[in-house]
Amino acid sequence: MSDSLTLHLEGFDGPLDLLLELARSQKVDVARISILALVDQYLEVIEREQIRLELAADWLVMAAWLAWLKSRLLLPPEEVAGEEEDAEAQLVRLTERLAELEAMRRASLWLSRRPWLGHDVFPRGAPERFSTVDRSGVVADLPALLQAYVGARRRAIARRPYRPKPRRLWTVQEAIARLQALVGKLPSWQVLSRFLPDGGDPVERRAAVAATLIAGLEMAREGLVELRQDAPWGPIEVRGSVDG
Amino acid sequence: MDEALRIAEALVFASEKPVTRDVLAGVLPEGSDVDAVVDALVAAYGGRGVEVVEVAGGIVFRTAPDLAARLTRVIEAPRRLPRAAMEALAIIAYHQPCTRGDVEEIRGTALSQSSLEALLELGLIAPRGRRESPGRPALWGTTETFLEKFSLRQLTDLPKREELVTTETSGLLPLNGAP
Amino acid sequence: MDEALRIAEALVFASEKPVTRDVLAGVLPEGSDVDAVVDALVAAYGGRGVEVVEVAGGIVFRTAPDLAARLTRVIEAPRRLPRAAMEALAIIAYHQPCTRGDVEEIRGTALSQSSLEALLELGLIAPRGRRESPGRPALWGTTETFLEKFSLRQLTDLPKREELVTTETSGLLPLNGAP
Repeated sequence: MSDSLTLHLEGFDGPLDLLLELARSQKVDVARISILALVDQYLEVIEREQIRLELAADWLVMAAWLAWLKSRLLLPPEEVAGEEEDAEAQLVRLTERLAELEAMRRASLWLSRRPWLGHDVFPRGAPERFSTVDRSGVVADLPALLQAYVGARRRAIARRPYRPKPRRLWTVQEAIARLQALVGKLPSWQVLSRFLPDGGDPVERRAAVAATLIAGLEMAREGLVELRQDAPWGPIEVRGSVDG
Repeated sequence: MDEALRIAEALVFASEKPVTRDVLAGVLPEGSDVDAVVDALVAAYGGRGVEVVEVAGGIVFRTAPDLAARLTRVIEAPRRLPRAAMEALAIIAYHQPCTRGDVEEIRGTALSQSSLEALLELGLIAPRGRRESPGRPALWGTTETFLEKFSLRQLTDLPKREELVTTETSGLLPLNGAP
Repeated sequence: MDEALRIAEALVFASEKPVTRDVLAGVLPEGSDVDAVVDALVAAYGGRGVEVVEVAGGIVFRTAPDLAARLTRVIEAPRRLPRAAMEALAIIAYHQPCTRGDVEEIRGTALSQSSLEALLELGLIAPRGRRESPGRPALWGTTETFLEKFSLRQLTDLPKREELVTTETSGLLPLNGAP
């Protein structure tokens, strides 16, 4: 049988593959093959075949190891007393490995002869699903909403360059114009602070107070209004000049 | 069971698309009467859990409609709102009624039409008239659905703006009116 | 046709994946005998173009194996796995969880990346953690899809190792039949 085997190393998946094939050619259980015969066959094949150099390493390592194994097995037991066990153990190990590979190869073949899904048997081509996914809802949790609000505000602030709030400061000229417009219609004494413009923040209000006071003083100097203050820190009152 | 019928049954079962009578004819044994086979198949599945139906140019198996309705489970998979939409919603909730421009002003970035549309589609916001300013932009406010979804009895259940954003922060922002 | 049987037929027929008896029990009317319903379903489809088979822990409809040649005229079959990949798969099935190194040790040769990738791509194997040894190599095992692919009910349907080894050696590898 071995003579009729045409072996091409590249057709084998490594030295173990070849060894298994050679063992099979002995037509016995892998556990009972003759390792000596196996080694001879292997070495013969290696010598006969033209091995591509890049593929050679594995094959040659195996060949060297088998040659060593054979030499140990051929020597009379007493001459290899120290190494005998080693060689025996390795022999057992090789046999086990071949048996395992053989078993796995059978398993592989067994599997490939099963009815394959997609080759021998087919599933439903257009399966139906009985669940419909409702994506119309929305995850609504309040913390997320609030975080979004805070996040948006913070980000916007961080991005915005610092810009002092524009102030609307009441000028003396504006205060004079306002006083002139109003005071003529009010002949009796009025508290000066009533002539302040509406609104504004505290700073703007203080500016308006100052401007209105200066406007009152300026107009009093020109004789357009009269001012009086009954007590220190008391309200300042104003009225149109009796002469004017 | 007749061989042609077995083949037709297997093919219609395994095919991803409806099986046309032409395709069936190519697979059935020589000399089969395709129409008769189809009729036999339809008959074989009459009153069963699945039935044979003719759809767009071919035949397919379909679950019997009464069972399909019974077996169908609706799985709710609510979406998370994208960040931009969530922020827009929060701003509208706090500053309503407000325009898209207001939202952009507050977020400090443009708001895509799709974000606004997503909120509209979900029924979370609704138009609240127009602002009488140039361009008469639409005003937006939140809806009853918004309250329901977020488990709020009323808008005032939302924490106050000042509680969320510090005063110095809000001082920098030209914002009018509290919720 | 009995209502429980119609429901079981509809559910299993519609599904591409095996339906477990537990799932079936959940949809059948109160007090149904699930095993009896499954038996009735298997019997109803005996000898037909499609049949009920037990695979990967559940039941599922498959086309009858004898019709494969006809069906592949119109239904495209994926490529078969190359020998190296098949052997690697068999080794992983029997030695799981095992590393790529284990597979190479048993085959006595390096396992090509493409073989491993083919198995992964088909979903036949999946990572099963790492071995706590130098390099912490990934461990591999077979999947549910593996069971489905080869029409196995469970891993124990694989022939025992002894059955594989003790079979008489010959070039033709006589194999004992399927379970």
